[in-house]
Amino acid sequence: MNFDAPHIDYAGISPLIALTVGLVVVLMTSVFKPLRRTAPALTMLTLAATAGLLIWRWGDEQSLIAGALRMDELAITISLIAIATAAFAVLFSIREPAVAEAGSGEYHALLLGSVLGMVMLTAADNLVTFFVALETLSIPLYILCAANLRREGSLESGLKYLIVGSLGSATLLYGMAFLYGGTGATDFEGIARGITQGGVLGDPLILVGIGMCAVGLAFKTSIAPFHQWTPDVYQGAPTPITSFMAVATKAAAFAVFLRFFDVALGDQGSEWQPALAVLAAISIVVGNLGAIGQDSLKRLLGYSGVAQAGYMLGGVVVASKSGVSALVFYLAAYLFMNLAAFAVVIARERETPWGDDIRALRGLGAERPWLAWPLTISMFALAGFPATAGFIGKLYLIEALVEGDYTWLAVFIAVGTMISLVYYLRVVAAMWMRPDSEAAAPGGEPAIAGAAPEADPIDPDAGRRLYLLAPAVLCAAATVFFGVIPQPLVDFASHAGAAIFG
Amino acid sequence: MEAVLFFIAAIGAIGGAIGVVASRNPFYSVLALIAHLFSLAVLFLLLTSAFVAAAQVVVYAGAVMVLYVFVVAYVGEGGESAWEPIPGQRFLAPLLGIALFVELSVAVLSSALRALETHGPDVGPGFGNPAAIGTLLLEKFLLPFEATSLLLLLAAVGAIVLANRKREEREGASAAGGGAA
Amino acid sequence: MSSTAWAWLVLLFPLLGSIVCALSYRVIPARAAGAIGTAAVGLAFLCGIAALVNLLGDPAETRHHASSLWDYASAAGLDIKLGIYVDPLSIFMVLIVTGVSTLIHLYSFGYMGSDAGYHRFFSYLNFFVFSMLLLVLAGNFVLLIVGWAFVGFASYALISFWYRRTTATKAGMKAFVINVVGDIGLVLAAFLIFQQLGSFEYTQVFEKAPEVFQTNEWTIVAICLLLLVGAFAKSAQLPLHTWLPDAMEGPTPVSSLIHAATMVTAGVYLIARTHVLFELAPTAADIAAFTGLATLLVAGTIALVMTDLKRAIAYSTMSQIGYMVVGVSIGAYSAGMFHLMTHAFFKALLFMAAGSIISAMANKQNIDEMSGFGKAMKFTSIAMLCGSLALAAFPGTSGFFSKDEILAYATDRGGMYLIFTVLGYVGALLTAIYTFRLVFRVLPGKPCKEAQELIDTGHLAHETPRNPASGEEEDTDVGFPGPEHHIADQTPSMKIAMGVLSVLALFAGFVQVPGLDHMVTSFLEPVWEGSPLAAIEPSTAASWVGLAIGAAISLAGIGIAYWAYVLRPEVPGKLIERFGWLHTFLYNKWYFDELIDVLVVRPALAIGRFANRTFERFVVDGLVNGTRETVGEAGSVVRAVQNGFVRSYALLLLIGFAGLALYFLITSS
Amino acid sequence: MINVLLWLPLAFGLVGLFLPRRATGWWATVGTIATLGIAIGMVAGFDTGNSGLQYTTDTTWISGLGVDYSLGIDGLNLFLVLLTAVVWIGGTAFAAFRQQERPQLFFFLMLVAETATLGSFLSQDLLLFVLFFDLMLVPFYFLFGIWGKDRRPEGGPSAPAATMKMIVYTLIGSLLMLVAAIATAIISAKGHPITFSIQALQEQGLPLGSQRWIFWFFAAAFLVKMPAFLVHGWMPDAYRAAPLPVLAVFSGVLAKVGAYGFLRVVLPLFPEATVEFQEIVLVIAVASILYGSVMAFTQTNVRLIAGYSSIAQLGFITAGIFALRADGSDGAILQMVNHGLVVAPIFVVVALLVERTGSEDIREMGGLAFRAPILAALFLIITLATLAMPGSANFIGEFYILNGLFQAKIVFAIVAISGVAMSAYYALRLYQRTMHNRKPDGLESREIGFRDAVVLAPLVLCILGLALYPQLILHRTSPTVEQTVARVTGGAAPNATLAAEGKGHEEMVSER
Amino acid sequence: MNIEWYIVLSSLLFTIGAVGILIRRSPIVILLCLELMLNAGNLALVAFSREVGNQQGQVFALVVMVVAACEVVVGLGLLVAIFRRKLPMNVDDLRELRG
Repeated sequence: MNFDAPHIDYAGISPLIALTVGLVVVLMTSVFKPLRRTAPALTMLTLAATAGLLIWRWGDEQSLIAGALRMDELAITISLIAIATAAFAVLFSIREPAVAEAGSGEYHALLLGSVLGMVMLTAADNLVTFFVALETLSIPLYILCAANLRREGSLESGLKYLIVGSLGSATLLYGMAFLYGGTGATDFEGIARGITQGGVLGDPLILVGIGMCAVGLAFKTSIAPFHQWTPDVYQGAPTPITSFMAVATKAAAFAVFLRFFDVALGDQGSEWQPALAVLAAISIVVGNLGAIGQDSLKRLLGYSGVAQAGYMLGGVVVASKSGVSALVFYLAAYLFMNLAAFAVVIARERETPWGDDIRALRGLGAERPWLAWPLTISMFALAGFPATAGFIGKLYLIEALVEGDYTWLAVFIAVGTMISLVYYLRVVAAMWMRPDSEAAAPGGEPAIAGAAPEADPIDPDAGRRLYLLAPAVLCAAATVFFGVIPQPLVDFASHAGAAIFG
Repeated sequence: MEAVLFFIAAIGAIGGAIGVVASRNPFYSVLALIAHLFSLAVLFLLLTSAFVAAAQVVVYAGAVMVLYVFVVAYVGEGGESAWEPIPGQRFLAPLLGIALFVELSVAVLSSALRALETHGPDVGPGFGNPAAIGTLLLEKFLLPFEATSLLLLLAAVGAIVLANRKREEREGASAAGGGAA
Repeated sequence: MSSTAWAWLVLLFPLLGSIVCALSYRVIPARAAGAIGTAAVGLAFLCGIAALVNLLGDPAETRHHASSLWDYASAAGLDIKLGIYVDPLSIFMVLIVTGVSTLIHLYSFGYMGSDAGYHRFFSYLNFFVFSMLLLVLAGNFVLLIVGWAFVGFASYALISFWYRRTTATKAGMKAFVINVVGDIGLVLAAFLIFQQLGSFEYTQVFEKAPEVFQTNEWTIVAICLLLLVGAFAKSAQLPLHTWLPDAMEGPTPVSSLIHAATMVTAGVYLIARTHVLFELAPTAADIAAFTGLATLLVAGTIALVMTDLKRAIAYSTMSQIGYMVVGVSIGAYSAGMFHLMTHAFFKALLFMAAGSIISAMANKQNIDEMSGFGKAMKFTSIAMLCGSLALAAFPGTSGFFSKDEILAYATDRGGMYLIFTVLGYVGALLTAIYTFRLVFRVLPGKPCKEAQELIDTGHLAHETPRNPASGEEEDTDVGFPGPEHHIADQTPSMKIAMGVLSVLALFAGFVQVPGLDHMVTSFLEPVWEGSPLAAIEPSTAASWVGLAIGAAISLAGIGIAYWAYVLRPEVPGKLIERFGWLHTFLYNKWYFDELIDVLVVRPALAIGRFANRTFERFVVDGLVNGTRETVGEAGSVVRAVQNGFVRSYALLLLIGFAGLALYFLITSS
Repeated sequence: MINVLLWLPLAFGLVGLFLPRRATGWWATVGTIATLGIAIGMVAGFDTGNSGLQYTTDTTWISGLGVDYSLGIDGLNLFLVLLTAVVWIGGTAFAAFRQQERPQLFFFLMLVAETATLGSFLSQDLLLFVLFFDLMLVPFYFLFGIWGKDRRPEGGPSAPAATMKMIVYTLIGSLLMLVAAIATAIISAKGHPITFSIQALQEQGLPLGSQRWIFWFFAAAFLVKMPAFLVHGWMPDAYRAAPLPVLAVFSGVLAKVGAYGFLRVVLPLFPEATVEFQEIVLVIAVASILYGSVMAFTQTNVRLIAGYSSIAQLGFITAGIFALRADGSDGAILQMVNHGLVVAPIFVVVALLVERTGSEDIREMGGLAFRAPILAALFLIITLATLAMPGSANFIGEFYILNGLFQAKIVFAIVAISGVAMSAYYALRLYQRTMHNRKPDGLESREIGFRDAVVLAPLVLCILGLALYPQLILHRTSPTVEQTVARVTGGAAPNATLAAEGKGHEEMVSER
Repeated sequence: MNIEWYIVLSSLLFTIGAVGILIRRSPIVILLCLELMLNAGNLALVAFSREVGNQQGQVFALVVMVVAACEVVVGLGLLVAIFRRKLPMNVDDLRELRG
């Protein structure tokens, strides 16, 4: 039998290789005692190398390995976002109890594995790669969520994520099967071709397939009503992992969302666009409503994540160049806004007995301005106040929506933002203003995980440690910077747009 | 002949599936699943995909199920109470099941795709045999194939992270994990 | 120097005086401030004279000059300059205002001697004079409104001069608000004028008006009625008069200057000034005339029964202004202005006398407690007598000529206007009676204890200071009247002021005696140029017949008063028993205050209460809270769905899946 | 020049963050004074009679989105900028004289607020305007929330709660406005590269269909900001919570931004819709006048009296703008400045009264003039200006407004003018109840201190100055205003023709 | 035999699996049900690959098997961990996170 090995452009997949190598190396460190401390450093190194290679690949887009991947600007931009997030997550993980539990090597290896999955996912160009990448992304996360074994919440979140997640991927898989059956192809271009030329345009088989794929992806991007895992998992997971999931997973999932729906299913747009628009609206409403009255900051950020996902989905809905660019821009902004917040949350949950309860922030403005400002800025940014990247992001999205004749969805974004003020500003108020109700001073009552036997050790000056303070300040600064001088980020994003709608 | 086989296998598969869902004791569920898998393998054969059928039997009915059996044995079969804490779940679940089934079948049956009413095109004898599949794996689906191996590695690491007993014991374990790759 | 230049100076001096007095607070001694204030007005008077001389220098037909300093507010087609208009009418007013003011400043200089807040008093007083002059000199309606409102404010400030007296502040508020109603009338009139004629300047307006309007066209009638609203509010004509009696809460000099001599006559001036418009709207003019007539009678009847000295005089002021309004409305412009002048003299005088008596009474104002001041205060008594004679139109006095000239004109105009003659004479009778009621109550008879004390010790009576209206105890610090006010007999400055006015009250009438001379008329002639009504001139004979009737009526009135209050003092009591209902009706001033209270004040407050207690709480806040609660509710629903059961999450996920699938099945072809 | 004007306060604020506690207040005051210096310079250098923009700067900000950083001054905003500069000195200085907790932060926020406010007045790019419009809220959120007064003892909300109410309420409007702004740009671009430059958008024009809803989205933002009747729900709580120096600038300037927005954005960009909805807005405006006045004379809390009175005043301003005549809008601008100049000192006075009486309830005040004649005199002047005493610039403002309204929609004018009488009552009532009548025992009547006089006197002088020469403003605003209004009503500015043909004017009104 | 039959059968199995997840509380059984669903997917893939006559579907199915295996491994690992923590073997009792 004759078998001609496919041409492999090693330069093209060099980022993947770098990640893989790094992954294995990091994993090895856990084997040899003396190297154990080096795991974080090595991880950072790997990430840096990958990022470097990605930037190096910037500009020449091509499909790799028999059309399994497509390394274009969209893939690269979003991979960079994911990698940056991972890097921050590594910083946040320093002194994280979960790391001790899982073992530094394994922990970081799994993190890298997830990143690998993301990079693949952003570039995935056929169903199989898509599915595998998605699982490569998810499975390590299932584990990492549960990594803090001493805490029931962590395990619970892991299991919940696993069950619902697998349900999601099963649905996705089934949808893929339908699409494959309808078009006889697994690669995106093939599917697009099959739909148009195979005479199955608007065929129930295809559409239901699309529906099921939408469910799978909506789940990953935590779009309501497939969002319910989000708050629970965000709250239960170790906070660095939460921050990683909050940004990176969303980014990667949205990347494939864009590629799959705009490239493979673009011709069915008239059918799926309204559906997705409605989903977006639902999650805007649900997310913002759910976040009201949450005391756990991680939970609050989880719900706000649902709402934000709703905003971002708008970028997919319009299926246009500006839509893609807006979405990518928003993701980039989202990275800074969210991580600034998480850095502060981590700091506080390590230095107060309140865990991630909002009471942990009381009086922060007066005694810890360097922590208070980043969180304040990120809250204002998430609420879309001007002079922050969040504002420009919303502006960009709304502009794309209005262009795409989805003004009503834009109005929904506005309405959602109004509701969101209630809880974002509540956080700010907790930091700067006299408490509304004079509750007992910290220590009075046990926090979420405070007094339980599984309590994590308290590190009174975690908030002063550079690896938390620097990211917080850095991200906050970036948020403001790109709010005032957004041009570079806009260009960055518009490349991604050009990649799909050339 | 083929029809008969199909129906037998189909009934087996359905029965197995129902067995999994219905049986009170997890252990029986596992056994039911194994039955289910075997009948699926038969169906695969009917669809002229020998290799998949084989893999099904070996990987699933073999390795994976054994793992299940062990775990069930380890954690013991926690029988569950008949009390349903979630309001409406008991009532909605079957309803939803029926709805989904109807929708999916409608999608399939009402599809304009002619090929669905056929046995599928005539294919050469090589269709679905290990050689063909292998070629595909090494050509078109090289990357996913490699990726899956990495995925296995990660899963193994995960299993160790989750299932380890004490920190000290981890070295050997993770070494084994590395070996699994 | 031209007449306008002098006119600007007329404006300048009082303004400066006011500012200086205000800023010199705590810097220069009180008396000095008083002197400055008086001097400022005096200078204004001299400048007025100069302007007069200048004006008389011009030929009759060009005796009107406009001059403006700078564009006050000119944009978008509105052209509002800071401009004045000088013609005989304005100069006439200027002279009366500055002249009388000077005297009253002089009076106050002594009278307010022991009051705290002396600076403030003269500052206000000067500001008033400035405003009044601005009002009469204004060259366009906007500036007129400005002066109009300024005098309103000045009167408010002076009414509530003793600002710690609740009664005073209430009265001030009342005066101010009613005057603002008047201002609004003027403003609307101005808008309408602008809409029709496209200008606010007197000259242009009066020029264009005859071309633009036909007689009695609704617009011009509306304009005139709106002007009347302003005029009536200022001149205390029905039904906007209720503030005037209360205004007596202010210091007596204020009552005499603002609420007798000058400000309240602004309405008369306004009608005279805009006579061009009124002649185009006879209906409005007649309405004005009849209102004046009604006021004249109503006020007269009320004055009959008032026991508060100052209030009684205040009502007589109302009724006298009624005469003037009748005059200028029916076309007897010169006569009206003439009466305005004489009235300024004798009414100012009366108030001064009253003030002097009241200070002798230790600020008590009830005439029932007074008697025998004839012996106690000779000078004051004589002055009061002069004033009363003039007011009662005793033959030969100034009031005699001026009042009867109006009625003569009415007779001459004939027809419907005879009503004015007849009722006018009735009014005259009333006037004579109530005036001398006061005289006979206060001057003759056995001295009351205050009068006695004055006679014996030569000192004013003193008791714990009280609010004459409410009887609350007071101290004598700033915000309340000083320890004592002075009386004319002991204070030269007051003597001078009252002396001069007494002479004027008695003899000022001779400037215009039918058949002999007519200075006022001839001086004002150019103003009414081209007005048919002004041309009407009662024959000398007719006038003298009128005068004769007037004399008879006045004497009769005085006689009745003498009979009722001196010969048969028990008569009034009997009458009160006999016609109790009538007495109470009059004594409650025809229940005007109550009427306004029911019609305006209560509804407004009720609306306010409704808005505050009901609307704001339920609608406005309801809007907010409602939204907040709905959102909160929805939020709790979402959280309830998030029940922690992984299986129900799966359920929701699959429901969503089913929903999507359904949607796609439906949309599928 | 214009950039300096805009960013100077912010710069001072940033520096102030790092100064010692005592110095910050003074530093901030210096900053505001410097800003005023520049503003005055610009007024001096302003080319009168030129209706176009001056001192413009225009550079691309976000090329991809068509957003420019473009500023400019014309008749509409010239004096609002000046007002901002003046009032801010008052507020800042007054605060500087008093002990603040966390002064660095306080004054930093004050100055940020000034920059944001100036920005919203100066920006000539629709999106930039929206941006600054929202940005204004942020510093006030902190200022009210952190230094605000807790009203829970008397059953009111806490400062953060009240502030939250205000922010959410006002942002409802401005977020819709963001959507509307973008829609405006995109729809009017008709496929061409989009721009937010207000000038450009004017030329491009907008179909009436989309004008309709966009108009209301903008109107919502502006009406809430003012606040107007029915959407003023946030006002009472916020006004009772706010620290008084801050409230002085807030009420003095920010409310005007809403009215200004109508002139700058709504009239030029949505002329047809404006004409179409003229009556509806007028109804709201007149309702605000009446309701505000009525509420003002039933309130007993001094802050609320001032608060409701400004509702009424802004009702007048809105009515003037929507008379859609040059004189109405001229008056509106004049009145914006006037109201800013009177309401700011009123709150300063209120602060002084509260310091003297320890209460905000006029029923517990009285006789304060007794030993404080100077304070009384200053307050009296302010009061008279507030009630639009003829002879004050406020009178000219209202005169122009009402004249415009009278010529355009006579019925509304007649109803509105009744507000004047009520204003006389509530303003005088406030003055009398605090300054006059008998002084309750245990109340000390203290003369105004020198420092406070230094704050208050200049503002009063401004009032007097304008009273003597309102032409100063009218002269410079009217060219731009006439242009703006002409764009709405179509054809030449109405007033010009009006003066000429006296009577024929009615028809012109009815046509419109 | 028509392909349709296979697909319908697979969707039936898919639904059964789904219902299983909804009504069973033992995590182990839930994992088994997930297997059911994935296998239903596999059946569909294989059937379709027969229908369209290329083997990509079969390869996909193979990959899915591996993925399924990984999920099982991780899932079971989790169960073991949970068991170690002496937590109940019942998903309904794991609801500390909610609201």
